[in-house]
Amino acid sequence: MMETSKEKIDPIGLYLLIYFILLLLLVATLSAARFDLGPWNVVVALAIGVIKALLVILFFMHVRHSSRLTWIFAGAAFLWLSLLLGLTLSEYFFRSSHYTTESTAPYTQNVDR
Amino acid sequence: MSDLVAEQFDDLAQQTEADTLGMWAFLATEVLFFGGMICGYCVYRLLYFTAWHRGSLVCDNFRWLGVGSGGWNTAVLLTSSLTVAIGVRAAQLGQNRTLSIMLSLTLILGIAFLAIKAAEYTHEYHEGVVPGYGVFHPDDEISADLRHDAAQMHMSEVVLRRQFQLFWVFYFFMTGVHALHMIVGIGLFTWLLIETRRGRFTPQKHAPVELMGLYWHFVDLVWIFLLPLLYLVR
Amino acid sequence: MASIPYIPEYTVETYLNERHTVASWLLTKDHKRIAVLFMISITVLFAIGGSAAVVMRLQLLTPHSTLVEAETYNKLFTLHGVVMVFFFLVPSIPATLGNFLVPLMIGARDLAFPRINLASWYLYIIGSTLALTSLILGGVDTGWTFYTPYSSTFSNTHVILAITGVFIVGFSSIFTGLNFIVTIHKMRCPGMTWFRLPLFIWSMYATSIIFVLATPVLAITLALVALERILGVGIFDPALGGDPILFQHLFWFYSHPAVYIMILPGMGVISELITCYSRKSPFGYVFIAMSSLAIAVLGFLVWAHHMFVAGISIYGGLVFSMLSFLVAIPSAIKVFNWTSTLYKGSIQLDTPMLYALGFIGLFTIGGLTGLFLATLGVDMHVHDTYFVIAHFHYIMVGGAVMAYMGGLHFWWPKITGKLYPEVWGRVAAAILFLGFNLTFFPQFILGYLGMPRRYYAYAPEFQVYNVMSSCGASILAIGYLLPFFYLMWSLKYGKAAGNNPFKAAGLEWTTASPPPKHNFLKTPIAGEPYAYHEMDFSDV
Amino acid sequence: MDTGFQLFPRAASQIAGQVDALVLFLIGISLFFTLLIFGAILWFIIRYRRRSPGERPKQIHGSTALELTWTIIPLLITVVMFAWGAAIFVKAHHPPDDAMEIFVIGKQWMWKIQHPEGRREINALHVPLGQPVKLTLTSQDVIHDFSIPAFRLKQDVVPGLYTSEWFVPTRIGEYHLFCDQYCGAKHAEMQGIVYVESPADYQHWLAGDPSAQPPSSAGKKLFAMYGCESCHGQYGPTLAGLYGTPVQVTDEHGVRRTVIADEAYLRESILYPSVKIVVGYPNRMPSFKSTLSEEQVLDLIEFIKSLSGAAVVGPYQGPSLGPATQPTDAEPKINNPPFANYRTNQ
Repeated sequence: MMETSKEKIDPIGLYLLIYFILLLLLVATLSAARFDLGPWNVVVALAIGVIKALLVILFFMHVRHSSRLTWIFAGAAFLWLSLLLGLTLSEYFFRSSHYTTESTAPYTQNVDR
Repeated sequence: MSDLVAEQFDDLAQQTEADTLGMWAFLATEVLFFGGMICGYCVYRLLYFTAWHRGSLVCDNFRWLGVGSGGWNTAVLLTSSLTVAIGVRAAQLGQNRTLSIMLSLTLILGIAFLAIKAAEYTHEYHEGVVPGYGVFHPDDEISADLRHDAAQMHMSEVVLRRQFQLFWVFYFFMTGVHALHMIVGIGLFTWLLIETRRGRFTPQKHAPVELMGLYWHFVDLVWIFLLPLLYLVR
Repeated sequence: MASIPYIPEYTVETYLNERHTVASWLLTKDHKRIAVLFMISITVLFAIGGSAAVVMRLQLLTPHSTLVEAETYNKLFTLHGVVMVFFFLVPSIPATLGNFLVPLMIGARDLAFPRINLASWYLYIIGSTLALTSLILGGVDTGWTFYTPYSSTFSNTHVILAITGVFIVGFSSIFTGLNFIVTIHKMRCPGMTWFRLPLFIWSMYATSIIFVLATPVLAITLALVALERILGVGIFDPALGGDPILFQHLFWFYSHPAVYIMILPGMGVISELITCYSRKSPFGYVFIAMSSLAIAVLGFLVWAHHMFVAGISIYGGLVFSMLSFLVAIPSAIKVFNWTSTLYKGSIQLDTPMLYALGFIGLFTIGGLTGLFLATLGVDMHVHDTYFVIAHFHYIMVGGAVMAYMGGLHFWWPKITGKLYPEVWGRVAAAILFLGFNLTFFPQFILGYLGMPRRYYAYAPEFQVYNVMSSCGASILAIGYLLPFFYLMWSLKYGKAAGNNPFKAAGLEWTTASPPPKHNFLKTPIAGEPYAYHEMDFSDV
Repeated sequence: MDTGFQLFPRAASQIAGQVDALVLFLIGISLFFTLLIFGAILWFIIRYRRRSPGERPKQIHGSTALELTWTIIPLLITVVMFAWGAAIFVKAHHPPDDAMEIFVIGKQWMWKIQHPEGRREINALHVPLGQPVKLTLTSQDVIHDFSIPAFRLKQDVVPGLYTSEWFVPTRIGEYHLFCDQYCGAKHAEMQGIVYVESPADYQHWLAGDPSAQPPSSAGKKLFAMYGCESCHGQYGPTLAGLYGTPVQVTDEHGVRRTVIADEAYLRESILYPSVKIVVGYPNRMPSFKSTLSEEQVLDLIEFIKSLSGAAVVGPYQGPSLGPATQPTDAEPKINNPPFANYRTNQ
């Protein structure tokens, strides 16, 4: 929250509206999981998750009328997260089809703890 | 310098901005902290999707009134975010009564979340899927599913069991660290409630309420992503 | 430049003599006292890490020496690695010089969150106590990289204790980073716009970005290793379904930006020293500042060049090799800009300047050998050999420690109000430079000959270079002990330093030394940075 | 091992020369820039030393043109370095098809090396001159690193993963073999010697060891030793001609299915017999998981395969044989179980 001057206070109605939308999106996530969309399941679930996250960040965390600096801080955090996930997963994804030795692990002791 | 503004700041506006920025920087570290776990989770989801799929089905089968516990937890946390947001608004307007009501509601919801989590953990303990020294013996119905998956994927059932155990390692570690953050949040909000009762917060000086609000919303945010990642792997 | 009239420092109350009780030091919220506390604790840790290095160099004098057996040698290099990386290099310049100078240089009374700053020191103390307890109880033999599955399943040493220590000290550096970012954003004095900030502040800002965004990933990775070790579950242990390469990804996601945490503050110090001792404003100020940020950001994209031969895909190798070359460019820009700053300057070779020039020379060699390691074809041969050891010691010891010594000498009058003996300073700098080169240059050749790292015994044909390296190490040890003695000596017998003994530009030189509790008697107005053209050098 | 004053290790493999050429190029570039910087500094500190205490130099704030030059030129140089290095790296990760296959298992503090003809050696590797050799590496415990400085090659040996490297020895002699990835107390003792011999000497050495026999005969001995023939002679399912043929099995929860008896099936039946029971036979086979070592399991499989006379040659595996990428949602490929089409003609 920037200054505590009056005009920055959101009406309670707005919070209730956002809350209602969030519940709707939750129901959407749960019901979307019932259908088998193949690889698209993940995309749908995470997309709804991102929308919910944005709603919480912008309205509940008042980033909507915070300084541009707060936007940068929040954005940087998620950008670095995508850096970590993106580069690591792309490295795993592009590995040539190799064969885990687990099913054929050359171990004399196949530990089964 | 009135005690309102700490000595190293020039005025109240600078102090509030600094506090908010500090909190956001701290939340950035938390995003990366959970991010490390999510990165490990995603790599193993890419490598062992069958086990992840089976694990997610098992952890989603703890249901009440047809809705999985993950769903209930999210609803509880979203409601608590609402009460926190209204509480922060009340603090800004100086309505101490509404603030204390909202804070106590948030506390109740937080404890409800932990209660659901505890019920879920005991349920999973009885299903024998808690990983750790000698505690991992999924009961026969889950083992049968595992054998079926292993046969379908044409891999050794022993290996699939290990991957399945790995899912539960990530499940308990991610939800455990999240629950830890919830417990810290509840502790902070109890302190906030006591301070409100003492009437310490005025429209000028209510920074702790805002900061704790940001923290609570962040913990709710993490759960919003944990739900699809852990419970809805289809 | 609003210059404050010279006040004899003994009459004014300074941060050192305002109160003398132990509580006033242990519970201080003054950033200057916390900096001094850090300086003491960091020196102790540096001594421990250094002594481990000396014993290792003695062991390596002969191919099959029996000074220490294998296990002890493994524990020594782990101790040297953990203490030097996590407990000395990462916090050294930011926590000491950074804590002291950031508020002074931007005209603030203190950091944004003084209590969090004190908490940072306490976390550092708890973390180092835990790490040293693991040393006393029997040491850790996994190497500072804690590679799994050795560290999580096969090592039976005190890994969890050491990991907890490093986990806690990680939060200490997060708090420092947090403090600096908010302070630099919000508490600059009037007139101090972003492009009037001293370059040291730019490097502190870039380092803090890495502190805040990289350290949490290390914390979670070490927590996963500890979890795996306690519960015996297979997160990174392939026998139980885990993937050890995932650990390397998560570990190096922190540890490569961590090496930029170590070098960026050093670069900031060098920018200050070069400009002061050549009385020139920095050549290409904006380019130096922006390359600090570029290093901080690009530093996050290159981590897998530590894993070219670890079993990652060809795609991974190519992408990370290309990105690793990009991150070398900003460092090159800085070196060229420093050298150009010397052009047409009025250069005085005082001790800090010797350290600065030593830094530029050694950092250039370190950076260029980094290009060898980023080249896929060559890394296949020199990975995990003494070539890598020589490369990162050129950057860390030749770079970061040299800059730390230079900064320590340059701001010593401001911190203690006393001048160090100039002649001894130059002698120590020269010894350090010679000892360093004799220690680490032969290791490049050893590395290319194929001598692997972390070997307590080696093939006889490598002995010539190892003997040279060990001799250099003893000279290096003297090079570090000398400053300790004459700096301590200067505390009592050093001449009183005025506000600005070296005629440097910067707000910290406008106030008394040692500065009063709230840094400035009245909030300064910042003018042009590095305004050596306006400065009067008449009373030198 | 001559211990003279060496600057470069001896070059004994096909890429050694190329790597050395690249390194000389890099040394040249580094020397140029080092001399440039050192020279500039020395010249400036002498030419522009402070002559009088009050001296105040003219301020120079920078020149964008100069900045661009020393950004673009290093960028171009690094592109050349990257391309050259990448070329060698890619070449070093694509072995020719006719490469001789050697299987290396890293175990805490020793190298177990197995030649295609069955010859086994510890901490020593005999390779013929001029013949491309492809090593397939895996580890039994922690991460090791199979490094031969004279060949300018190293590759981490990761447990749970098949990694590979290949070379063509070009110079007869004995060269160091080091473990380059820290692996525990005796990491420094995990060394060996690579003997590059003329093809004739190599054949002589290969034939020299009477105990070396093809894995199938070793398997035959194991088959007798562990009493397998007592059941598989009459009561148990016959193994002659079994390999590669479909088998009717019932897995544990009673689902009857046909499975192709490939290596994965044979291996699983040896280590976890109760998982798939051949229709019409009781579930009485004991598990050999704790009694048989990895080599013995491989030998037994070879023996069973020799009973049906089949030897399957696998395709090129690519640079690092890491954990299997599970077919996420795609229909599981029945005819491609991981182990089957990997060559095992030990």
